[in-house]
Amino acid sequence: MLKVENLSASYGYIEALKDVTVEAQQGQIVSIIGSNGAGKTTLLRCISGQLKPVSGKIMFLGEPLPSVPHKVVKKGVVHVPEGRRVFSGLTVEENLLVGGYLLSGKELQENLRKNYELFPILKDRKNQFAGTLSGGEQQMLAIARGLMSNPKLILLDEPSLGLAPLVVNQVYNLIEQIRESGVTVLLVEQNARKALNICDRAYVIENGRIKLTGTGCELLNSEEVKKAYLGG
Amino acid sequence: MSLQIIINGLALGSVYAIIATGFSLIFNILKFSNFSHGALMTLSAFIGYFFAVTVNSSLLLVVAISMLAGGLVSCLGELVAFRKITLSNTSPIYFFVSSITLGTLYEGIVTIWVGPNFYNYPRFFETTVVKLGSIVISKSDLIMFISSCAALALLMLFIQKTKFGRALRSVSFDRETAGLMGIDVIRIIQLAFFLSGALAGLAGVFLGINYTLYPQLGNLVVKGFIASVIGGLGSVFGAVAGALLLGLTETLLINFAGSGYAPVFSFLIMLVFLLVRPQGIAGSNVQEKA
Amino acid sequence: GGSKTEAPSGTTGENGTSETEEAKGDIVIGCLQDITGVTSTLGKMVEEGAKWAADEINANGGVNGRQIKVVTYDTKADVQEAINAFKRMCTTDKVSAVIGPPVANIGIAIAPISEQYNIPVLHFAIDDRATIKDDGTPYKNMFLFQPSAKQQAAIMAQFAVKEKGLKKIGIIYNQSNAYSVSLVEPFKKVAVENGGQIVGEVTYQPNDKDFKTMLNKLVSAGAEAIYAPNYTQELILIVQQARAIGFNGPLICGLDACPPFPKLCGPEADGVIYINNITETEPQIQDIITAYKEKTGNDATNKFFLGYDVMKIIASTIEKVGDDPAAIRDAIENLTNYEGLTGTITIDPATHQPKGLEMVMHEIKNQAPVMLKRYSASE
Amino acid sequence: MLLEVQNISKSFGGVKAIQDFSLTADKGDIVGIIGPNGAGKTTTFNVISGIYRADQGKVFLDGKDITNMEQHQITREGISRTFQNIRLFKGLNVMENVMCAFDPRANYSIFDGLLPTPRRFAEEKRGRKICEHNLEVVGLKKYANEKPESLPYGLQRRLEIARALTCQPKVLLLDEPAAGLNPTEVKELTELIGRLCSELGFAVLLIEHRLELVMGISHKIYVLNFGKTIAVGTPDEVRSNPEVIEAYLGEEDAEC
Amino acid sequence: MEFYLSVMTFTLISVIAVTGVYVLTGLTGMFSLGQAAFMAIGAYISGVLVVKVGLPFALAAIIAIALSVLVGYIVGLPTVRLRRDYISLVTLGFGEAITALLNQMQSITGGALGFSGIPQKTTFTLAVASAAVCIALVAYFKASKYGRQCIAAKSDELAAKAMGIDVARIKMIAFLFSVAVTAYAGVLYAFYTTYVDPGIFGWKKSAEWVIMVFFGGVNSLTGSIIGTAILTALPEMLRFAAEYRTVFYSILVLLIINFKPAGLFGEYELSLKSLGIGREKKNAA
Ligand SMILES: Nc1ncnc2c1ncn2[C@@H]1O[C@H](COP(=O)(O)OP(=O)(O)OP(=O)(O)O)[C@@H](O)[C@H]1O
Ligand SMILES: Nc1ncnc2c1ncn2[C@@H]1O[C@H](COP(=O)(O)OP(=O)(O)OP(=O)(O)O)[C@@H](O)[C@H]1O
Ligand SMILES: CC(C)C[C@H](N)C(=O)O
Ligand SMILES: [Mg+2]
Ligand SMILES: [Mg+2]
Repeated sequence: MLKVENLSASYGYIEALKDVTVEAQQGQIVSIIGSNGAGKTTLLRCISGQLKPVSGKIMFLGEPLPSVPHKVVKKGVVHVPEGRRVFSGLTVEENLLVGGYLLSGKELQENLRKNYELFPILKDRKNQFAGTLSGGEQQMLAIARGLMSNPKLILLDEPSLGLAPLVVNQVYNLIEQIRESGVTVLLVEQNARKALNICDRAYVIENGRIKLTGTGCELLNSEEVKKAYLGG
Repeated sequence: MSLQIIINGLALGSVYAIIATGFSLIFNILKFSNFSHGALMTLSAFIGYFFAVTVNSSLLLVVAISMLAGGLVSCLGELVAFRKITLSNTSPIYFFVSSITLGTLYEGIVTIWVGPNFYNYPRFFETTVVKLGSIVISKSDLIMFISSCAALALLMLFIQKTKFGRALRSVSFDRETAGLMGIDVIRIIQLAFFLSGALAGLAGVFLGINYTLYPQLGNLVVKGFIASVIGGLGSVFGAVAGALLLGLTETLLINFAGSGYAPVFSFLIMLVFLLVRPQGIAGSNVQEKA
Repeated sequence: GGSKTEAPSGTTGENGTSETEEAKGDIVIGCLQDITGVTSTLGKMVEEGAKWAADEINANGGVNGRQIKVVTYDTKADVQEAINAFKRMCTTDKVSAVIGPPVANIGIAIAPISEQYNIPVLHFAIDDRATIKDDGTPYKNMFLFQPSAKQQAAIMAQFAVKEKGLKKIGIIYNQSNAYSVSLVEPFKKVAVENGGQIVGEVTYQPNDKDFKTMLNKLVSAGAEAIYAPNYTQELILIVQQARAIGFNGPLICGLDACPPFPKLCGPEADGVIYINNITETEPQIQDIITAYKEKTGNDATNKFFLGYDVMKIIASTIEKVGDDPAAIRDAIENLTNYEGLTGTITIDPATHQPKGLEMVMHEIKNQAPVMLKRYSASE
Repeated sequence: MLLEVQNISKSFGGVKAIQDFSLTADKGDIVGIIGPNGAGKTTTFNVISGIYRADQGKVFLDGKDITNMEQHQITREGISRTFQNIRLFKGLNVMENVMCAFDPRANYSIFDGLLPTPRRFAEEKRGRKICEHNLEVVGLKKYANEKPESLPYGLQRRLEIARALTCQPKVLLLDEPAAGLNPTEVKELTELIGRLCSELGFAVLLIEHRLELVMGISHKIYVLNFGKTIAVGTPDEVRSNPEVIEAYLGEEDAEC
Repeated sequence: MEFYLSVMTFTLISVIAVTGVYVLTGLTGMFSLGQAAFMAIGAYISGVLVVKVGLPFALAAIIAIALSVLVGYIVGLPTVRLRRDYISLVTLGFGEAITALLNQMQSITGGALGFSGIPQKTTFTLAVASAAVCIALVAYFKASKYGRQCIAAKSDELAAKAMGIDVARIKMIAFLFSVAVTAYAGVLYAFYTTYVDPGIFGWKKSAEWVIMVFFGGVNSLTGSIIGTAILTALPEMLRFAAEYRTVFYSILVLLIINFKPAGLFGEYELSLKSLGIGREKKNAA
């Protein structure tokens, strides 16, 4: 479904990605783990068209993805960015409606209802400015906002960042639910244990290169991964 | 008599209001004071003028042409003066500097184009005033008041209730993320510039009808700026409220204190106002969260 | 057409060579005007007039066989710009004489600086300080070529009070405009001396556009006439708004109500009384207006004729004394009875202002000026 | 008692962000604050450090009432903090970022600020030394001339800590210092905090969702939910408290 | 020569004013549209003191600067606590008020007719020396704790307060410093042109200075200074273009701001090393 081939990208002189190849099948959860500055976010930014790669190809459903963010969304690929990035001066509900910018009328209302069901706390806060939500609430809003446009593939950048353990569990349940509904998930995480636990396939990225790949369980049991990413 | 003063104040205020709406729309989206707005008013007013004298058309048509011209020029201005800055995501201060320069450019172009002469719009109305008992209201003031209220209402509806309005506001907070929502950010910004340019065109025609047309007419934008700050920066509704308040205050000051000291008093009133209500008339008081 | 400013190309070259060339080459006359600023209507017209005269002279074989070249520098109505431009004219371009601006601020700023060059400045800034020093003696190089503010204001006041019998007068003027301000005090003085009464005085600021409230104050104070010595763009609004609040009496205005004002202002202009350097209906002037209109499509206003006369004066002076600026200066100081389009000009060596130059009072009727009376400025 | 927070409350419109919250901390204490998202943890920090005015209640530092002081005065009294959303100064390099925290204490006047006086150089030198030391402590010395925004996330968090240390705090408030770090980095951070606290002898208040960190080093933990304190105790007590499990921890899920 | 000296003197005076604007806008991120009004205050007070009171030039200059700073303090007091956007408004209103006052107080200032008869005391040498001193002061200021705190406050006020920085005070210091420098520029201006009128100190002048700062590079003092030199001299060089002059000028500025948003110089500082204050450690050691 998604095929990233030999992708390289850089910020000015800094080479952030080198020759990265990643693949995701329909209905899979694919995790990407790696330490700070490894290039995980950069990879997602390339896919969602925010950053023009230096070389390489990004294919989605057999077609190359355009490298303009709003066109990528039209194709059914949504990127939930790192660090929440909610629209601070819009209310919670307006944030969600903007998430469904490409939809209209009935479908939009239906999605809104579905998301309120998934995140009841957002419904309580629906008329509050998003900027005044707590960190965790903002994170939930960001995910919900991403789901509003009925994506086929969702790119989640560190969705558990700053969430309470209970909510982390909920988010992971949710991610599994998302997969069940047929949406493919590309998950970038620091919380390697969790991510590896639920994914079908995982990549370890280091200094901009893919270091290891395998199923979640394989990597969980790999000595190398244990030492570097699971804290011993 | 005193009612007449209030009417005069509101009339003056509606001139400022019509300037302030377009001005604050851009502030709303890109968070900067667009000082090229004034020169754009002049430019589109001249386009309207030359249309009016060559084609001999009705007011409505002239307004439409001016608004269209204002909108298009504004989009062009966005392309040459602001597009790069938008894309590189630098601080709004750059927009401000760019806008002052763009304003100078517009003014220069107008000066070269029309020369140093004054121009006057042809008369669109037979009688120029409406009399209500002892009260005199100028017809163009009345039309201006009505059209700035209408423009404001439409604009508010558009911004608050439509999906484009929401997109506009989300772009104002975070362009990059707005793009991730499927919003074509550049289009939306162009839309904002088009709207504000159209409002500049509208304002320009009325300024031209009410006042003489000359290249430096746009200096009046300063009043729009003051009005929109008093109203709470970025709130279109506040801008109109601020403009009416400003018009009223100035008129009262002129009447009771004399024009000479009016700017001094305006300044003092503004200081007091900012101390008492720093967020402006319509600004909401959202505390920054750490 | 001919509206583009001539580039001073070639004159910026090395001093040594251009000097020797200039001795046989063109006569360079500086023209220091506001071309793009707020007073560009005035400056541009002076420049056009000066050029028109220069073209006429050049077409007739020039001055002593040499062509006149006009170098115009834009002051943007800014003192600093003007000083730089003036110094540039005097030092780099080696002009024989400078045609100065009709704007008081620039004139006053240039005056002390002009002392260090021996180049005459023929200007139209009517504030006394542009020609006369604090001690009452004139700046040696500054010469005014239209009646001064005092003289013009006196004419208007006399005409209004004695001729028209207007006794109760209200005044509205732009407090930030030097020209406007300079015409107020002398008017008041002469009006009161002649039995008039100033019933009210209101001022406004640069960006003011709404004068109804101020005018109302004058009307309720009982003004029969309103004195409004203001620039054209504001004058239009003042006159229109005065009519809108129901004032139907005369408005007494300065030079700024001359054409094209009646046309721009519309029917409300009827009843405006104003002063002018010229009368458009005089045949000689009418000819030039027609010719100029034919060539450029624009109307020549009174500033055009000021520029025109001054250029002609410079040319005829050079014809007599050569192009040495100091010699020109001396000749100008003693200029007597020069018959110009704006009247018979005699410069008073004690003040460097014209003596007895005529001004003409007009009234606008049916949107056209009607000449009322000629006054000699010595009164 | 070094820090005493007495019954503070704060609400925003209808939202009661914290209600009747009290806390004490002594020299050398590491006090954890945990709770679900939106429980009011950051708000307590904002109140203590003077960003928000408390609706009710008082804050004492070393017995001195600091409740209504200005934010910068509170810092000078000895409370410094890091931010949940990193807030470094763009436009200043790493060293200068840290120097900013020293500057309010730098002992030279505006006169010295405008001229090259010996006093100024001496003070600048003293500050630079302190800052260099603090950068070394968090392991950032070699980045001294970098721009902060070009550092990876984890190092930016460390820089925030170095900056807060330079304020010479008696109480250090850390708001989710481990967010965005991977488990290995969390371990290093845990060590760093423990070491600082025992070496420098200040009190640390720590908000954190990464249990390995809070549970590992806190001496005492406060658990908030909907602005109310639902439990206080040692990590073990808190971990086994059923209310805490229900509101915050949830059940550990099995691995594959 | 005369002419070039005159252009250079005006340029140097602008450079002085712009170093003040640099402290305010470049370092502290505040925006003043009334900066030129402080120039007016400096110019008028010193002019009146010399012409009407008969004080010596230097004393008049010092008094003028001191009074400007006092006025600046009064204007700044309520302003520095406000959100940043409002400073430009308050200063704009202040500028208009000052212009109105100058027009109104005809008996002292000459009103719109301007104030003339000021002796010419500013020489090219004085301008050079003054500019050098002002630049050095600003450079030292930037490298000091004050400069750092200004930048910190510009970048993130809340975090700056959390580091113990008294943001209101720092903003005030920067404001007053820039007021003093600008007022001094006003003194030099008045004693060079020998004539001042209220019209030349409007908000457009203030905006022009901000443009100069950005043109050269808002983060670089060197850039601001060279930017000023270029933009002041440019119109002189463009004289041949007549009406097209402003158009050229604006297009050039637009190009720089758009294609080189960091300005001509970015963050580069030429002066620091040569003045020896970029390397405080070495100097002190
Ligand atoms: N805007 C930028 N300009 C310059 N360098 C950048 C920029 N963004 C990222 N980098 C650099 O690119 C590299 C990869 O960054 P990236 O954000 O992709 O890492 P990451 O794996 O997502 O890390 P983290 O876990 O901290 O989010 C890092 O070295 C980073 O410093
Ligand atoms: N300035 C504000 N205006 C309105 N509501 C606010 C404001 N600041 C905080 N809140 C609300 O107060 C509650 C507590 O927020 P706080 O940031 O303290 O949560 P938190 O415990 O730090 O959560 P997290 O762990 O997710 O960061 C939230 O519901 C938030 O929406
Ligand atoms: C009308 C002009 C001859 C006077 C000129 N406008 C001035 O400012 O002095
Ligand atoms: Mg990342
Ligand atoms: Mg928090």
